[in-house]
Amino acid sequence: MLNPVVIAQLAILLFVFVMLLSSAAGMVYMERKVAARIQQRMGPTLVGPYGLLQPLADIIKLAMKEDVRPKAADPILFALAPIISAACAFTAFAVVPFGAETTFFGLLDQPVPLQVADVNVAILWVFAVTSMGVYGIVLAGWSSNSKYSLLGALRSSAQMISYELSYGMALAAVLVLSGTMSIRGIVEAQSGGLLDVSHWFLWLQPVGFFIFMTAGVAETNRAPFDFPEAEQELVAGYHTEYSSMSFAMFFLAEYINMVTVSAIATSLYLGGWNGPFLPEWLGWIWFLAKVGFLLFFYVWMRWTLPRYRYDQLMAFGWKFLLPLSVVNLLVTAAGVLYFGL
Amino acid sequence: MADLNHYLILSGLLFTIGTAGVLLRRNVITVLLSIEVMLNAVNLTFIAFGRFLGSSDGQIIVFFVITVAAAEAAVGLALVIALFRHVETLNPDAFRQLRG
Amino acid sequence: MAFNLILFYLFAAIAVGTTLLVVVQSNPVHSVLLLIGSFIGLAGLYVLLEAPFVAVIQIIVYAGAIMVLFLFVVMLLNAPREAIVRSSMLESGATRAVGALLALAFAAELAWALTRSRTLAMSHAGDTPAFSVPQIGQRIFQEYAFAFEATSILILVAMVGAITLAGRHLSKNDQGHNG
Amino acid sequence: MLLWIPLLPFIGFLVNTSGGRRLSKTAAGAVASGAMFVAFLASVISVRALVLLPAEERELTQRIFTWIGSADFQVPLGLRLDPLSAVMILVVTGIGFLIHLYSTAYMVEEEPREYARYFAYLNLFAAFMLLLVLGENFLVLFVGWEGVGLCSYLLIGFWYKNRLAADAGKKAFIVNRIGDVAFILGVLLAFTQLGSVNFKELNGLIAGFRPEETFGVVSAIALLLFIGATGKSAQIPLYIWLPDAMEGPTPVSALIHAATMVTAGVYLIGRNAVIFAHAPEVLTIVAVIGTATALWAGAIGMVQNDIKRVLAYSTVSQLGYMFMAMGVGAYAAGIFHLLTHAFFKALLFLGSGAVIHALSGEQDLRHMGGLKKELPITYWTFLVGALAIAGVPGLAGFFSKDEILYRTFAAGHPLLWTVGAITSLMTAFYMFRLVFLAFHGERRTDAEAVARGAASRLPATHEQHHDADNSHPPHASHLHDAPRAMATPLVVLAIGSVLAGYLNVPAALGGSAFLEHFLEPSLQVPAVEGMHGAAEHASYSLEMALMIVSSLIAVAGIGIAAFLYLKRPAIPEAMAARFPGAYQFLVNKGYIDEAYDAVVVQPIKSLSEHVLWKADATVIDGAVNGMGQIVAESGALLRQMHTGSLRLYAVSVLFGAVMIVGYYLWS
Repeated sequence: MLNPVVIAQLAILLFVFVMLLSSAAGMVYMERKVAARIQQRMGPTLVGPYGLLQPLADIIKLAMKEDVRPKAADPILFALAPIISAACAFTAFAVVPFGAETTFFGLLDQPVPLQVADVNVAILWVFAVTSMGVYGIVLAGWSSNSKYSLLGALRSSAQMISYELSYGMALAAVLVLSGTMSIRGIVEAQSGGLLDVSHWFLWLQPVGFFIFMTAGVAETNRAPFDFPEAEQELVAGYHTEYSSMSFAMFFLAEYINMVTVSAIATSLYLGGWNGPFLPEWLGWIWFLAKVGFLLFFYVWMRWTLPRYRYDQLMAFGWKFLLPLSVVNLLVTAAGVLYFGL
Repeated sequence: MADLNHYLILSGLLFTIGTAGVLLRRNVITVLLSIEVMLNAVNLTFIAFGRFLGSSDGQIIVFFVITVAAAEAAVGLALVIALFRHVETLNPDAFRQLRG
Repeated sequence: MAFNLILFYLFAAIAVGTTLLVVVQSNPVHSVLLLIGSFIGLAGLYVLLEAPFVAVIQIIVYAGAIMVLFLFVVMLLNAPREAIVRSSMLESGATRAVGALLALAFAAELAWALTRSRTLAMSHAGDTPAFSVPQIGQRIFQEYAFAFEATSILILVAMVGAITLAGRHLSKNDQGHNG
Repeated sequence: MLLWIPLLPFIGFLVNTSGGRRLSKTAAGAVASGAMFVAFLASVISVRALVLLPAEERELTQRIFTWIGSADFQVPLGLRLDPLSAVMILVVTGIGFLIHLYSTAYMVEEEPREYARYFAYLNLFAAFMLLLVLGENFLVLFVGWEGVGLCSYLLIGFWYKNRLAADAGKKAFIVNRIGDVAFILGVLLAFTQLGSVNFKELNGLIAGFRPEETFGVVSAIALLLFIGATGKSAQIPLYIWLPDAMEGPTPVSALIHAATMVTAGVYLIGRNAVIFAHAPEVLTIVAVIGTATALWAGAIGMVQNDIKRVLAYSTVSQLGYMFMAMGVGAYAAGIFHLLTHAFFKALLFLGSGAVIHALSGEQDLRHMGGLKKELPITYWTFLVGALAIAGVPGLAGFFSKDEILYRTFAAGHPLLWTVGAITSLMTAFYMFRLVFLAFHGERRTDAEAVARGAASRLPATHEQHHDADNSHPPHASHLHDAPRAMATPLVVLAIGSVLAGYLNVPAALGGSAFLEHFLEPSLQVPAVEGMHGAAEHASYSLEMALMIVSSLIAVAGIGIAAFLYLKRPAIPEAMAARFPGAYQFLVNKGYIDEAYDAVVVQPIKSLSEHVLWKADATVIDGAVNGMGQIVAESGALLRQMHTGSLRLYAVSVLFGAVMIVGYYLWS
C-alpha cells in the first residue's frame, strides 16, 4: 500500500500546503514593499535583512492576541466561518498542476503529476469550491451579529455570486478551445509552438483573460473591488469582529485565493509550466514566475486604482462583464466550429 | 463494493426523513429544505440505477431534476418572502387565508 | 474492494446524519448549513457511483447556488425560531401525528418493496465504464434537446415569477433598480 | 398559377385592411388596382395555356390541399379552369380591374382610411368571386358564393352612416340568405343522393341518367339550385334587393351588376348545365321566371326617375334574358349575353357614375338634361353603351340578345319569344329615355336644386366634403367631365361593348360562333329532345328574319323615346296623369316590397316576439342557468374539503402515495 508513488504524492501534497502558506507570507511582504515603493516609502526594513522576516513577526503578533468572540454571536458558526474560508482556499488549489509529470530523476518507476489530484472535471471543481467559499464570508458576517459584518457579508456574497457568472463564462471559453476539463490537459494543450509560447491561450483569448482576471479580482474581494472590507464605510466588513488566529485565517484565505486565481489564470491562459529556455522538468520555475508576476500585478492594481462605488460594481459586473463574456464564449465557439481549432 | 440495495435503502431512508420533515416542521423554510432532501433522495436512486444498469440516463435526469429544483427553490422562496410580509410568521399553519 | 464500501458507509453516514439534524434543528440557518453537509455527502456518493459530473454539479448548483439563496432568505427574514401559532395547534397537532404515522408507513412500504424486488439480482452489474462529460453533454443536447429547451424556459419563467413575487415592494417605493 | 388568380386580390385585401390606414390614398388605390391588374394578367396567361390545349381536354386543375378529409368524403380545396370559368375570370378580373381604376378617382373624396376600407372590400369581393368561378366542387364554390354575399353587404352598406345604405346592405344580405338556404339544400341533396360534390363527377353521374319525365331527385336538385340562383341573380321573387343596392357607391353597383355577383346565378346554372338538362320541367320554370323577370323589370324601369334605379332594373331584366336563354337550353347564348352585358352594363353604370360625380351627387333624371355639352366623353361612351344594350345591329347587345331570342323561338317557345321581343322594345325605350333626359334638352335645374339634391342624396361623407369646399356651389359652369382615371375605363369599356359581340357571330351571318364552340366542352349537353336539338336544324333564313325583326324593334324603341322625350316632352306627363293607377303602380315598383313586408316579414316578427322569445327566456335560459346552479352547488360542497391547511394537503398527498404504492405491492 505504501509504495513510492503514494509517498511521492503525499510529498507533493505537503509541498503544496507549505508553499501556499509561505506564498501567503511572501505576499504580505511583497504587498508591504510594493505599497511602500509606490508611495515613495521604504516599507519594512527592521525585522531581518530588508525586513524579510516581517511576515513572521506579523503572524507571531496575531497569534499572541486574544481571540475575542462577541457575546451575541452564534458560537458554532462564528468558529466555523474562517475554517470554511481557509479550507476552500486550500482545496481549490488541489487540482492546479504546477509542473509536468516527472519521475524525480528515475526515483519512481512511474511518473507522477506535479499536482495534488488530476481530476477530469477540475475546472468544475475549482468553480464549485469557489462558490463554496461564499459561505465562509456570509456566515462570518451573519454569525458575528454586527451590522458592519452583515452588510459586508451580504455585499461580498452578492459580489462574488455576480462575478462567478462571468468567471465561469471565461472558463467555458477555454474549455471550448481545449476540449478537456482537466487543467493538466489544458496546460498540455498549450505546449509546443514557437518558444513554447505561441500556443498559449492568451493569444486566442485576450478578452477571456481580461474577463477572468477582472472577475478573479472581484472573487477575491481585492481592490478595486474590495467592498467587503471597505474600511471607510464598513470598518473591516465581514471580519470586523474577528481577531487573532481566526482573523489570520481570513487573511490567509484571501491571499491563498489570490494565489489560486493567479495559478489558474497561469494554467489556463499563460501556458502553465510551458516556457522557453528551460528543460521540461524545470517547468515549475516558469509556473512560479508567472504566478509571481500575476500576484505582483494584483498588488500593483490595488495601490493604483481607486475603489468603485457599489452600484457601479454591480452594474459593471452585470451590464458589461457578463454580456462581454457571453459574446466572447459565442465567438470562441463559432471560431472552433468554423476553423476547427 | 456497495451494491444497488445499499443505495436504494439509503435513498429510501433519506426520502422518509424528508417526508417527515415536510409533515412535521412548523417552519416553511425548513419544509422547503425537507423537500430538497426528498428530491436528492430520488436523485440518488436515479444515479444508482443508472450506474447499475449501465446507462447515462440516470445522470441526465438528475441534471434536469437539479435544474428544476433551482427554479422551484427560487419561486418557493419568493413566495415565502411574500407570505412573510403579510403574516409576520413562517408557520405554515398560519397561512389559512385560502380556507374554503 | 472494501475501501469503496467503507467510503460508502462514511458518506452515507454523513448524509443521513446531517439530514436528520436538518429536520430536527430548530435554527433554520443551521438547518441550511447541515443540508449543505448532506449534499456534500451525496456528492461523495455520486463520485462513488462514477458520476463525478453530477457530483460537481450537485455542489455548484445545490450547495453553491440554491443554498445561498436559502441562506439569504433566512437572513433577510431574520427567521425566528419555530413560532408556534396557538390557534391552529389542535388540528395541526392531529395532522402532524397522522403525518408521522404515514411517513413510517411509507418507510415500511419502501423496505418491503426492497425485500421483494428483483433488483438484488443485478446488484453487481456495476462494472460498466463511467460516462465522460462529453458523452452526457451530447446526449443532453441531442436526445434530450427538447427537455433542455423546456427547462431553460421554465427557469426563465421562474426568474420572472420570483422577481415579481418578491420584488413587488421595491417597485412600490420605486427603488426597483437595485432589486 | 390558378391559385394566384384569387389569391392576389386577397393579398391586396390583407394589405389594405392591415396597413390601409397608414397608407396614402394613392398607395391604397395602387395596391388594390395593381393586385387586380396582375390577377388579370395571370388569368390571361392561364387562359392562354388553356386554349393551347386540344379542344377536348381543355381543363386545368390545381389541388391546393385536402380541405375536408373524412373516410370516404374527400374534398380538396381545388381550383379548376375550363372554358366556362375561363370566360368568367376574364370578365371578373378585366372589368373588375377597370372598375377599381375608376374607383380610385370616384372615391377620391373619402377619408384615407375609408378609402382603404373601400378598396379592401372591393378586392375581397373580387377574390371571392374568382374563387366562386374557379372552384372545382360545390363547397369551394359555396365559399365564394357566401363571400360574395358578405362583400355585397359590406359594399352596399359602405356609407353605413347613411340609414338607407345600411338598410339596403342588410336587405341584400338577408334576401341572399334565403336563396343560399335553397342552395345549401340543393348541394346536400346532391351529396346525399349522388354522393359527390365535385362538378365533374356529378356531371359524369347524371349524364348517365335519362332525363326525368316526372319530377325526381335531379329535378329537385336543379330547382333548389335555381332558387339559390334567383337569390344571387335577382330574379323573381328575390330580385328586390338589387334596386336598393343602388345606395352603395356607383362603382360598386357596376361591379355587382356587371362583372361579378349577379352573374353568379347564371354561372351556376351554366356550370350545372347537365343537371338542368336532365330536369325539363325545371328548365321550363327557369325560362318562364327569366322571361317574366325581364318583362316586369323592364316595365318598372320605364318610369323610374333615379338614373341608377333605371339601370338597376335594366340589369334585372337583362339577367332575365340570360335565364331565359338558360331555360331554353341555350347555355352558350346565356353566357355570351352575360359577357356582352358585363361590358355595356359596366359602361353604363360607370357613365352614370361620372354624371352623378359631375353633378356632385345628383341622381334624379328630372334634375338633369343638357349634359351633352359639358360631359362629351361621358355622353359618347354612354351613348355607345345604350345602343349596345338596346340591341342596335353591329354592337355587342345585338348579337347576344338576338342569339337568345332566336334560340328561344327555335326551341319552340313562341310565347316567350314574343315577351322577350316586347322586353327588348322596353329596353331600347327606357335606355334612350334615360339618355335623352340626362344628356339632351336643357338643364331642368339650377345650382340650388343640385345642391339640395346633393344634400338630400349624398351620404354623410360626401356632405362633409361638399360643405368643406362649398365656396362655389356646383352649377353648369363648374361641371367637370370625367377625370382621366374615370375616362379611361369608360373608353375601354365602350370599345369592348362594340367589339365583344364579334366573339360569337352566328353562322347565319357567316360567323364562326367562336365563343359557343369554345364553351362547348363545359356546356356540352346530351341532346335532350326538343330544345337544344331543335336549334340545329333550324334554318338560317328564320334566324335572319328574327334578327331583322328585333333590330327593327330596337330602332322603334329608340324612336318612341326620341318622340316622347325630345319632340313632345308633354306627353309622358299626360300619360302618367291619364293612367294614374298603372303609373303609380310602376313607380312604386309594383308594391312588391310592401307585399313582402306584409306577407313574410311581419308574421315572422310577431311570431318571434310573442312566442319564440318567451320559449327562449324560459326553456333555454332556464337550462343555462340550471347548469350554473349545479356547478355552484357542487362547488359549495367541495369547498368544505379546502381547509387551507398546508400540512393537511401534504398529508393527503402522502396518503395517496402510500395507498398507490401499497396497491402495487399487494398485486
